[in-house]
Amino acid sequence: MSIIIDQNTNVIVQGMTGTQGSYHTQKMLEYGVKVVAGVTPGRGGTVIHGVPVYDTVKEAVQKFKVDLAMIMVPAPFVYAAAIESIDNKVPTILILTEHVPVHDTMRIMALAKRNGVRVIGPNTMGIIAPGKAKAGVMPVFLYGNGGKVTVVSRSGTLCHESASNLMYRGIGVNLVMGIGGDPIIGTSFTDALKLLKDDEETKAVILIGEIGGSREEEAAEYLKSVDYPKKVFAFIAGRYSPPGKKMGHAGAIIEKGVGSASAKLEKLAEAGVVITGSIEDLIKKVEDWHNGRYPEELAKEA
Amino acid sequence: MSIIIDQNTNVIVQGMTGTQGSYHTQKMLEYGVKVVAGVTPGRGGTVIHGVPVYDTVKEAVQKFKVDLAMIMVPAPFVYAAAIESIDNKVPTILILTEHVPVHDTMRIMALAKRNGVRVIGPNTMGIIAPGKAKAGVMPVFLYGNGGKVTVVSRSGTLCHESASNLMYRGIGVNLVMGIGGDPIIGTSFTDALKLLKDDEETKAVILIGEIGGSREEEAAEYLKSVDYPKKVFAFIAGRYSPPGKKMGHAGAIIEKGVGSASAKLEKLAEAGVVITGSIEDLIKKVEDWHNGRYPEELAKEA
Amino acid sequence: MYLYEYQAKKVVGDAGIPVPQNRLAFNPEEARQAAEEINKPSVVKAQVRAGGRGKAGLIKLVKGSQEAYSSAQDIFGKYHHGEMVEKVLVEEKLDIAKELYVSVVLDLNKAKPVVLISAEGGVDIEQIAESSPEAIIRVEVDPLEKDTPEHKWVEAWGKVGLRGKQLLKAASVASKLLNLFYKVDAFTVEINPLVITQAGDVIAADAKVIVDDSSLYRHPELQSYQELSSHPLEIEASKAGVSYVSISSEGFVGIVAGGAGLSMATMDAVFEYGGIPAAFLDLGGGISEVGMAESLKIMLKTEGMRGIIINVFGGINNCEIMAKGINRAFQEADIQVPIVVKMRGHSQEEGWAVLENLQIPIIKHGTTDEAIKLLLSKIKM
Amino acid sequence: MYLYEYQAKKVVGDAGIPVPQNRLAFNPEEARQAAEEINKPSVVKAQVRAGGRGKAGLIKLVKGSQEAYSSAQDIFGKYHHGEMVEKVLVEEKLDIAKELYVSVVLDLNKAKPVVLISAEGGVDIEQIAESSPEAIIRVEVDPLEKDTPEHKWVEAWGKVGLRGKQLLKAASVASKLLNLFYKVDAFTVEINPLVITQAGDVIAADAKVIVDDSSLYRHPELQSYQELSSHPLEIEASKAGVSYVSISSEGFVGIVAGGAGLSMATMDAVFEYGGIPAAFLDLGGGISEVGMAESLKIMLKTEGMRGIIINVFGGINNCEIMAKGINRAFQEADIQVPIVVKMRGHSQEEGWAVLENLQIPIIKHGTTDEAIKLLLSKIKM
Repeated sequence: MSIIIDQNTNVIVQGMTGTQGSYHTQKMLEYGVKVVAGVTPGRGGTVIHGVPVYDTVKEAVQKFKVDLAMIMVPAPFVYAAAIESIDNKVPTILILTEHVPVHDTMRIMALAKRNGVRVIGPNTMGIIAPGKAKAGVMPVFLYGNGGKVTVVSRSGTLCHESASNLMYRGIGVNLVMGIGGDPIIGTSFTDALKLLKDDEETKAVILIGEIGGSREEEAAEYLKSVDYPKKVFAFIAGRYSPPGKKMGHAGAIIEKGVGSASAKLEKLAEAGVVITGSIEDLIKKVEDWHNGRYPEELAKEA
Repeated sequence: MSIIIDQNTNVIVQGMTGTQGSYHTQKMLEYGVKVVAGVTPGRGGTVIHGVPVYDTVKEAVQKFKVDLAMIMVPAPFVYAAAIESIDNKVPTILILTEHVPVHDTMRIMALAKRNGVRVIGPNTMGIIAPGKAKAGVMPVFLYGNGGKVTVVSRSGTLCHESASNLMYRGIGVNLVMGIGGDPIIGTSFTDALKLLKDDEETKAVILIGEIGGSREEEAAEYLKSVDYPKKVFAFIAGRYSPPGKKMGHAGAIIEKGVGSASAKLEKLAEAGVVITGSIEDLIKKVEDWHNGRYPEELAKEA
Repeated sequence: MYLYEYQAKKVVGDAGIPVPQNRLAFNPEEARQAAEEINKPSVVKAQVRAGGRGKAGLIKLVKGSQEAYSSAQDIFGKYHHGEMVEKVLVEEKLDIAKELYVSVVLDLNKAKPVVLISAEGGVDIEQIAESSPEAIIRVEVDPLEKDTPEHKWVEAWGKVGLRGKQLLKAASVASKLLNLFYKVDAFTVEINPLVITQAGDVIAADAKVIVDDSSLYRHPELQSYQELSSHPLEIEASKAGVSYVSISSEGFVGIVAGGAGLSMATMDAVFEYGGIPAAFLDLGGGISEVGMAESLKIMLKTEGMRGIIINVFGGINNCEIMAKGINRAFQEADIQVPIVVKMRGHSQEEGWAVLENLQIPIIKHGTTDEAIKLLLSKIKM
Repeated sequence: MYLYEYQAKKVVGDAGIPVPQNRLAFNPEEARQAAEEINKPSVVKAQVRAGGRGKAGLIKLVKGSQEAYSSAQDIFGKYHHGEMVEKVLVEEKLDIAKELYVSVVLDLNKAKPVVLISAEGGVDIEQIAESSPEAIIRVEVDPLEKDTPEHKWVEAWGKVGLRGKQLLKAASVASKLLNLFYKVDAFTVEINPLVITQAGDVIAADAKVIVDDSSLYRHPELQSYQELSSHPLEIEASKAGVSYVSISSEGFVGIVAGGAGLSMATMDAVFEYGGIPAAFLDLGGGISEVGMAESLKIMLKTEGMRGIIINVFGGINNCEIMAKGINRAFQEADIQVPIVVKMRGHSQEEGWAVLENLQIPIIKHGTTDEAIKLLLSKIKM
């Protein structure tokens, strides 16, 4: 069993009737994911790729055990969609949408906490347990069929980049989680590390951070405070970014020197994390570790 | 020990610096009540009748163990005053002010419930344990020095009326509680009956209701559902009130036949309550019961 | 405060809920012009507060402006539950496909708003509540929640059979109605019927709004809707900050009391001992000497009144001040009717001393019943 | 979006917080008129976004309108952290008795607003936070609470020594500032200093407001404050729905990438291998064929640019569509610089087929580093 998602996870898609929702539902069904229902208010009764669409999450949870709600509605509707799933106690809510107003996310998080619901995102590519299941937009053939390494990343495209390059070198990943590029996110690096701490399938964790914010520093603090049982690698994108420039998404702003790449890498190194200077460097260092620890597996897969 | 208030109850007065607040603080001090502090934002440092005034409830609770907050601020400020005491976990909050917006009371009640705080009122004369202590505006010499009967009333002036007339006939009261005349109140007849159920000092309870609402019916339901160990008497004011007329305070409206005096009395009679048709009738029936049960006491006191 | 339909529709429309095109008219000619402007088959509706207007012939369908004129002429000046029709609302007639019901009411015992939703609109909802309670969906709302949980209304309307665009439109109405409920400090906001038209629009065909008088100080936009009583003594009392209620034209006893409970108990006792109250006046809390004098003088003007019971306590009020007010009224007015005062409480000794100078009977101890019996015996003398 | 002082003061003033009397001026003559209207000793303040205006001589005290004219003349056209002064705010000078500090900031890790209150205003609050952290009161707020808990601000200001009327006025400012924070979807609303004047008034002498760009769709009142970049290619990109950032005037590599993380990692790699990025363009999600072609054509216009890396994934985007967009750009523009494409993901086979027709190098597997090294080698050839 993987963390959060595997072959047995029942998924609903909020916004399945949209172009993106419909396309990625199809991709998930092709991958064997149990997409049990779609939810779009006002579109109840529709069927998309054989999956029934309901007006409310309540109808979906009355008909199926729902483990995960994937939200792909336009940003102005994310708040309503998320609190509906929270209200219906769906255990995990994955918000893919970007440009969600940050105050909406703030309130979603407060409600989720009050109701014991996990939120991942917003602004994430989703989560994949390669060879088992996925909820998100990632092209599955870049992710292989499982392994011993888990990737946790603020950036979706850097998930694709790192997972595919590991695969090309014969190193399998067992879980890749986009935690989202927004200023406020539901599951932080620290939360992810806590989840993975006792996960037997995970032997190493790759953290892919970005400049801005203090999520990476917070993770370093956590790693320092426990005897973390896995090998941890880290790459921080944006170390050459000019200060004050906004690099695409809101999370990636260097403000007043807080959250610079060098500060983050320093803290992570202090916490025993293997820090890396580029994607190439990251892949290389993971490869070296892997060759040392699991040479036979590498030989077999290569 | 009495319910809610006695000689050992530490009271703060929110709005002590106002004319009414100052006057009734003095009356309470004269009665021996432990008024430990006043609270008026912006008036911190003032001293009223020897009692220190603070800017915040927090300062008061840091200096004293506070059992009860009596609120006598103008209606527009009641909400802020009440949530301040709730936030500081004062166990009982007594709101004397009338004309408090009902939505404010609604939110005060929701917050009080969440924080485990008891609210009495709004729009009440307060509560008195004769001979021991009082928090409110009642003239103490109309209430005697204690006894076996407890009065619970929506109307303040009917508290004065019933307690004084009982006293004139030699029947003592041990507690008189104005629960307030507003549409939403913090402590209902049912709540009061539950509090008094196991109170050893209370041998009989007088409920003084009014037309409108369904608090009396609710109390009848409660009394039916338990084996209530005390004698209960009831009087409902307004049985001759013309339908649709608003009789002074907002609670007393007969709307669509719901909450008429006859309906209330019928339900109470079904629950084993001694119902009465006038104040005179009420006093007479309590007197008969008292003479039968406690003749020696009556002889002694008379 | 119970808003007239035209006021409620304004408030509901301002909250973003679609309402029919409408115009208020104060006479038949204005009704004619209104119908002309609307330029569609219309309805002329008397603006009175009591229900049952349809059965009373106070709602008329009209095809054109001339018919609007004549229908309005029929309606103006009629009485409905004691209220004269002084205004009519002229409103476009809706092509009704379906009638729904939605309201937000304040549950006083639970101290929270409850949203009621039903597909059985256009009829008396209390009858539906009795005959088929399952046809009404009740949604309790946490008054501390900042946001309207939109999906709850989709769920509720879905349960009673709505689908597609109408489901979304009806959900939006429920959501906006809850916001309105909070915004205007309402006891009740009700739309019955909420009409689905043949064209698929969702429109509030009628609206009932009751707001909390205690909150009016923070709603300047609603203060203009407050209508002064048409009773001259009620107006006078309101200006003096006390509350005068005229009871019966056959009444002959005037009641001046402090507090609603005591006022009502006093009235009950008057009836009980064979008297008929003409009016009662509730002094409320914090009455001044002048206020007390004014109150008594207002009561003295009550037609048919042949005696006054003053039944007060010095609690939040003060006996000495009230007694001085009574004294002032005796100086300023020519008092010919018997007056009995029952008074005790704070500063009672000082108060009694003032009253004793006036040589009027004072019940110092004893019950309201005693005071009433004394007054009635004096009136009969 | 970071509001200019004059915009922030408008927003803060509209929220009911007192601000000094002020006028915006676009040239020295307007500054003169503004000072004349204000008719008090005034301050002329350059409207630029970066801090440290005082030290840079961009804030000037003036006694009269003539002095306002000459001070404005000095300030207009100056550069401050790369921004030219094009507007000045002329504002009445306050008689300062005390300077306080209050702000509401969004704590991203705790996901809740935090109100910061201090009696040490008028200076850099971060210095205070380091030197005497106990001088700053932090009040965390539950974002689900409907109401501002007024007493918390009385408590906080009381702790830092305020009393009496000033305590109430400062508490009211904090309360209104929190409401404003919610109302405008802010990351930060800050008043530093909050001035207590000699007359005892409490006035926001400066104001800083940063709002969330993602929320602007629901704030029509703030949309007019959005200032388009002055960079022509940034404007063009913004119109095409993508985000172009000019990096260095010495740069010679153009980066077209999908996603902020990959964009930044690509830029890092360019620097790492000895290149200098001229600009980068983030395609974002859901890019169309036309959008892709436009993006490439915009990048081609970058001055000094001698080669382009296109680093994209078919995830939320689609490789075939992006490849067609590249193809379209090749048809519509005269492309003379080397271009390396690294592309894989959804519909990669179809995408690669299109690109192969263009005979440009495609990195199908391998890292960003490989692609950059290849491009740099081609640029150097």
